[in-house]
Amino acid sequence: MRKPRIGIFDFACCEGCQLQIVNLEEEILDLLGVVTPVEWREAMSDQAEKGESFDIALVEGSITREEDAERLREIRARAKFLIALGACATIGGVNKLKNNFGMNDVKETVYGEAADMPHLETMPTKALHEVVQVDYMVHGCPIEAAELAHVVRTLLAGKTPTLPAYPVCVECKLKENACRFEFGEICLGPITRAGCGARCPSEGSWCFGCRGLVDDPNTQAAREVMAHYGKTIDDLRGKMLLFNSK
Amino acid sequence: MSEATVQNRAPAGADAPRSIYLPEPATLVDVRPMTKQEKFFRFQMARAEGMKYMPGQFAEISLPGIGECPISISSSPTRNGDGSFEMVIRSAGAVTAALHRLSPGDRVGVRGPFGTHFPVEDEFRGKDLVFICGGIGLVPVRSAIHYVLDQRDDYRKITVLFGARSPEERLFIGELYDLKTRKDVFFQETVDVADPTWGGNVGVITTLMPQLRLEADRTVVIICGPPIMYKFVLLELRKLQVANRNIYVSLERHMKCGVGKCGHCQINGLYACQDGPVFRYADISSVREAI
Amino acid sequence: MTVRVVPRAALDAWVNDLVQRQKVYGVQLKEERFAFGPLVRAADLRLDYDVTLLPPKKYFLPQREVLSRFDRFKVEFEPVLADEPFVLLGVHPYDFEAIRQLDAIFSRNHPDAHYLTRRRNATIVVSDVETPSQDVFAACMGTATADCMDGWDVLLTRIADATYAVEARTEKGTALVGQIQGTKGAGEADLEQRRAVWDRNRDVLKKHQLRMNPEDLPDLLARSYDHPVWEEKAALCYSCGSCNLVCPTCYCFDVADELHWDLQTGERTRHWDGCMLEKFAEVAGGHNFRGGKAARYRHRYYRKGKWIHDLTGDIACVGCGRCISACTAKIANPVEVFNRLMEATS
Amino acid sequence: MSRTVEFDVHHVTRVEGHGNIKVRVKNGTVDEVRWLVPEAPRFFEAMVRGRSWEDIQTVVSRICGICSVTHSLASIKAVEAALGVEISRQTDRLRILAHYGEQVESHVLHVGYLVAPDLLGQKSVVPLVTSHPEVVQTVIALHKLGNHMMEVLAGRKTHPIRLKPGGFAKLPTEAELRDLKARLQAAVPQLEALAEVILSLAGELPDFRRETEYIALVNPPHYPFYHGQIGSTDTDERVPVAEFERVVNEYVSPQSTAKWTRWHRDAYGVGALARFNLNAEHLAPLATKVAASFGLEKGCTNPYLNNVAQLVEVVHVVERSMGIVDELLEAGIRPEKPHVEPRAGVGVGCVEAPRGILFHKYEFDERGRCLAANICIPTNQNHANIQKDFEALLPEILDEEEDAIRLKMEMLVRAYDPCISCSTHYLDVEFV
Ligand SMILES: Cc1cc2nc3c(=O)[nH]c(=O)nc-3n(C[C@H](O)[C@H](O)[C@H](O)COP(=O)(O)OP(=O)(O)OC[C@H]3O[C@@H](n4cnc5c(N)ncnc54)[C@H](O)[C@@H]3O)c2cc1C
Ligand code: SF4
Ligand code: SF4
Ligand code: SF4
Repeated sequence: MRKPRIGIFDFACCEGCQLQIVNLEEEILDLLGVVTPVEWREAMSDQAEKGESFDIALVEGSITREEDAERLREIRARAKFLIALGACATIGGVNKLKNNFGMNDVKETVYGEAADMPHLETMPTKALHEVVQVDYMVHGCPIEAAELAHVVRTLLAGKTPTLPAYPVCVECKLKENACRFEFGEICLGPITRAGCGARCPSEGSWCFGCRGLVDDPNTQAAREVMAHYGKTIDDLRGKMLLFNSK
Repeated sequence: MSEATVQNRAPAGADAPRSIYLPEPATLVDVRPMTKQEKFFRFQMARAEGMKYMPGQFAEISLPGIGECPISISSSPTRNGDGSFEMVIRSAGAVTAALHRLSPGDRVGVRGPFGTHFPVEDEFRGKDLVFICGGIGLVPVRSAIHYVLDQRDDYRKITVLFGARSPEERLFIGELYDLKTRKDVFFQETVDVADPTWGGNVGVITTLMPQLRLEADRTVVIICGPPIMYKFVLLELRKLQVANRNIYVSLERHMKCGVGKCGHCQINGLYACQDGPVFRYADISSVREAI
Repeated sequence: MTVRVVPRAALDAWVNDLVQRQKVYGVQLKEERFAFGPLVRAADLRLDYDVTLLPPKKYFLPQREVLSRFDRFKVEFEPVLADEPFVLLGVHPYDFEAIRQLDAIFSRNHPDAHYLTRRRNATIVVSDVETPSQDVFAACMGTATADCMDGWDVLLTRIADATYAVEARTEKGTALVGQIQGTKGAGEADLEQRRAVWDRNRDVLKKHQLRMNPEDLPDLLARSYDHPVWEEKAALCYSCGSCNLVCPTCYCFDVADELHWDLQTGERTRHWDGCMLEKFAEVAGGHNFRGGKAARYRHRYYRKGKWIHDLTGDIACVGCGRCISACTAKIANPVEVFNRLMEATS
Repeated sequence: MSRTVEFDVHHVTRVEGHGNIKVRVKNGTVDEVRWLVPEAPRFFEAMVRGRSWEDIQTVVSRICGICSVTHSLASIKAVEAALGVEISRQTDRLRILAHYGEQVESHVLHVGYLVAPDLLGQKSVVPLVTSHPEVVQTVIALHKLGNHMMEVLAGRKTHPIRLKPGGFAKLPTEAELRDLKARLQAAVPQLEALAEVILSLAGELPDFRRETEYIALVNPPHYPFYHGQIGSTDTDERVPVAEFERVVNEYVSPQSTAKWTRWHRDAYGVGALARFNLNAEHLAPLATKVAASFGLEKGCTNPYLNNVAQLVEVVHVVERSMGIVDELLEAGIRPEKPHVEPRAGVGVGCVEAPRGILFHKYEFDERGRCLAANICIPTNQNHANIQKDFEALLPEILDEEEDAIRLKMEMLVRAYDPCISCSTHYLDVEFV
């Protein structure tokens, strides 16, 4: 049987999600046993022929320039499945913090006088699905290597994987963590989509929402809960902006 | 090994129960497309005695690596002398889509049969029977229809009402035609939305009901269809003065284990997999989540 | 067996010996809270804990458990049953009552071999509560003490600073207690002290006051289906399932298949699920039989106070108070809800 | 010889982020040679404005997936400096261990996955899986060690969770540290094996030298990654990190448009080779031996040998890590919780990233909200130096085949291990 061909691509991001593929360690050999990588700039000099198609495109990063949007559309056209990898790709992630400011403002803040140069043009950050159709999302900042492995295996077995619909608290309870709220911290777990195994609460930190919000976050509850713990809705908003800016 | 270790080891072997979650092997012997979404399947168990079941029961079908899902048995035990059984499966998600990709000779895992069945040998006997089926709701009821037709003399008048969303979603077209042409069955069907090929009734299934001439005290009504259908059919039946104890419904719920453990299929205090899927309506008319 | 008295030091010596020979799970500190975990030495055992984050049910119905291993192409399943003996040290009476209730659920009708195998492999040492937790109300539910419960193997009660009363009820328990060196028979004074502990616990494990007998709950609920409290409270519900997941009597689960890298072999696993989660009752095609928050919220209380009772005769809330603490929205207090229903209907 | 060479390496592969090389040689003379960076700018310094002091690490860790611990630590040090937070020795030691983990992971990734294929004449690590399985296994084992250190200390391989201003959100257990010690010990023979393989291939590294200024942290008698002052090979002056802006002198080059840095010359280099050139005498024993086996000596000016210096550093940090673990175990892990009171202030944090010296600077208002930020990353500091290297290298190799020229130039870029996605502020240029 022909091994499915896989391409790995990046846009504006820290490339930490690609790194998680390397972080599969020995399992990367297993991965190579079931797919043929045809393009992976960060790790390979070989590049797929222009226009060559592949079965799975793993794409990380956000879209912040029209030229990137164009490249993404081209990748989409060549890929049977397009999987968005990581918060930058699935929800915009930290890159969307920028959208809270004017584009000229961010340019001037960073580049000062040089801000006018044409190559610095930037547009409000977009997640991949805001530009092309995305078949599946592997959330997280960074993604969980095990989840990516699961998604790839599931797809190869002919099944569309499903995203957890429930919030991080579920996995946090399963991990038997003490709740961060009890320590006076604001945790985004109750409104954030699970799948990470409650990484951050399990490591003693609040959840900062890198997997995006659940479909139906209870905002009324959020308000009252903040009051109950002596916080304000602005404190919560501040946390939500980190990964879930518009 | 210490004394305590020996002592509290679970008794092995004989009295250790078999896992209720372990599928048994079965082979797909026949598969045919029925509509765009549904396919017909016939399976044969590997075990010698085949599948022993009653109309209305279901089985859990497994494709390892994909998952497991509950599917009604659509054939009648009166016709499975070889121990095989039939199903009609709609491609609705992961497992069902993968089942659609199978070809004859492929293997699946099967657990079951599970659940209650239509009382074809008890309450149905000597009664007028009215089967009211919407869409894929025909599938479990077909088992009972075949059963009563095969023991035709044990029952009185038999009526079948069938409604599909559109002509191309009609199941078992050949069998529907047989029912229509049989002298000993009153058959009516309708579609919600017609197309140019359709010359029959148009309208939801309840539009067929006013034509029913029932003798309420000797009639048993069987209902199966999409969740929305029950309420309206039941309203019509009330007008026809059919008592709740003479109405049977087959209900669908999310279901994982099939054996009353996983909790998904609970209808208030009832388990659809154990107390159902076939319920006497009188038993659930006050169960708020049922209909 | 009669009651014996054992100094803490002797108890520790026995535990240190036991962990060398057997799998032992005991209560230990976890991030300023307590949790059952594999015990490696007596010094880590905290019999003075208030409540564990998760109940000990995780040793019988683990968060994630392999049910079978399969071969995708051969379509073969091989059952996996965890057949390792273990000792569970320091189960509070209310948690033991919950285990007893689960025993009933998992042995009725189609008995569940996975649960029962783990269960039969366990020797359970119940220990009376030394420190009441902030939300416990076991005393209201009749589960504050184990003196009138059946089925535990050993009962441990701290009757003085460093002295415990120990009693075995089963053969397994007797064998276990027989290994403790330096015990002596309990005198009347010791037994008196033990009764005092029970009396105290029946008094203090009542951080919330249920204003009815638990036995009245099924009837109360039977008339409360349309009570406004369901909508009211559920308005603040995150549908996070925390109240389900920490509950010692909740047992709903989901089943999933996981493939290995050979894309041929894999495992069928079961995982805890919760009726408070949005998709719990949703079927393929999107119809959700309990789509509203209030319907889910109500279902949980009915399961605790009525549905399980209809099935087995048990009131499925043992008063551990975990759901009260675990609910971020602070709306999961059964006592508060049941008392509200009382007010309205009496 | 008169020849014409023209090529564009569009997106150099096996580096982090996007960089292009543009070469135009007409009739034997270099018309144009440029190192270009088309990576999409991400504007971190603008984005952190308004964020709370406690969220800065979470955001800036995302500057770079490969040096996320480094960015986290630099930002945390800056926040602590601004808010006047004291930390315990335990916190200090644990942070250094986490940071060492990242040096191991990053250097092994670079040398093993990205550079080794060049030396073995391959286009990626993939064919090495079958041609050199034992090398790949060793690389994986060492890579895992680095990752494991970050997991145990920082809570995750990429984007640390436990590192917070004031201390740790969660502490490693003593059992975990004992286990770590064993793993570190087990890594020593693997390191020796890897060093041997690389040594046998070192002949493939081009012999090219160019005098330049090297800048790194110095802190005698240590080989510092975490504490110290800014040192240079051009001067004996040592600059406190708070005054880093005096060193980096960011400027816009008329020849290129990238924001470049310079101190005593028109370019300087940072990274493993810079650290080695400034601190070699403070290397741990085995690392000293490995350096000697390659003939790597202080004063080295061959940028390709940065890869060798990275290898030497991996050995060094593994050796030093064992000592730190011992020290921590001896003292026992004390439960501590970070405590920070917000106040107004400005602070600078500086650490050595695997790729070179890194500076973070933040200003906060009295509620601890960030007012302004300045982040100066090592890759930016190296750009001018890469450009200068290109200008010197190209004439030397002009008579070689175009493919060889291209490969050598790509290898030069890879030698710097540029982490282009870090680019907090990039001026990229129009490219063909
Ligand atoms: C008693 C009973 C009889 C049924 N008979 C038939 C039949 O004869 N023909 C037919 O086509 N379908 C039947 N169904 C519905 C069928 O079970 C679902 O379509 C199927 O479970 C969808 O699974 P999936 O993996 O393909 O879809 P997915 O959406 O991928 O399902 C995800 C999971 O949700 C659960 N689930 C989703 N929908 C349902 C559902 N409706 N009922 C129970 N669990 C669900 C399954 O456990 C499944 O593993 C019946 C359901 C029940 C309860
Ligand atoms: S720590 Fe966060 S994720 Fe965990 S239970 Fe509390 S709110 Fe939910
Ligand atoms: S309902 Fe709450 S108090 Fe009652 S047993 Fe469950 S978790 Fe404990
Ligand atoms: S714990 Fe509270 S918020 Fe979460 S599902 Fe239960 S009642 Fe709702």
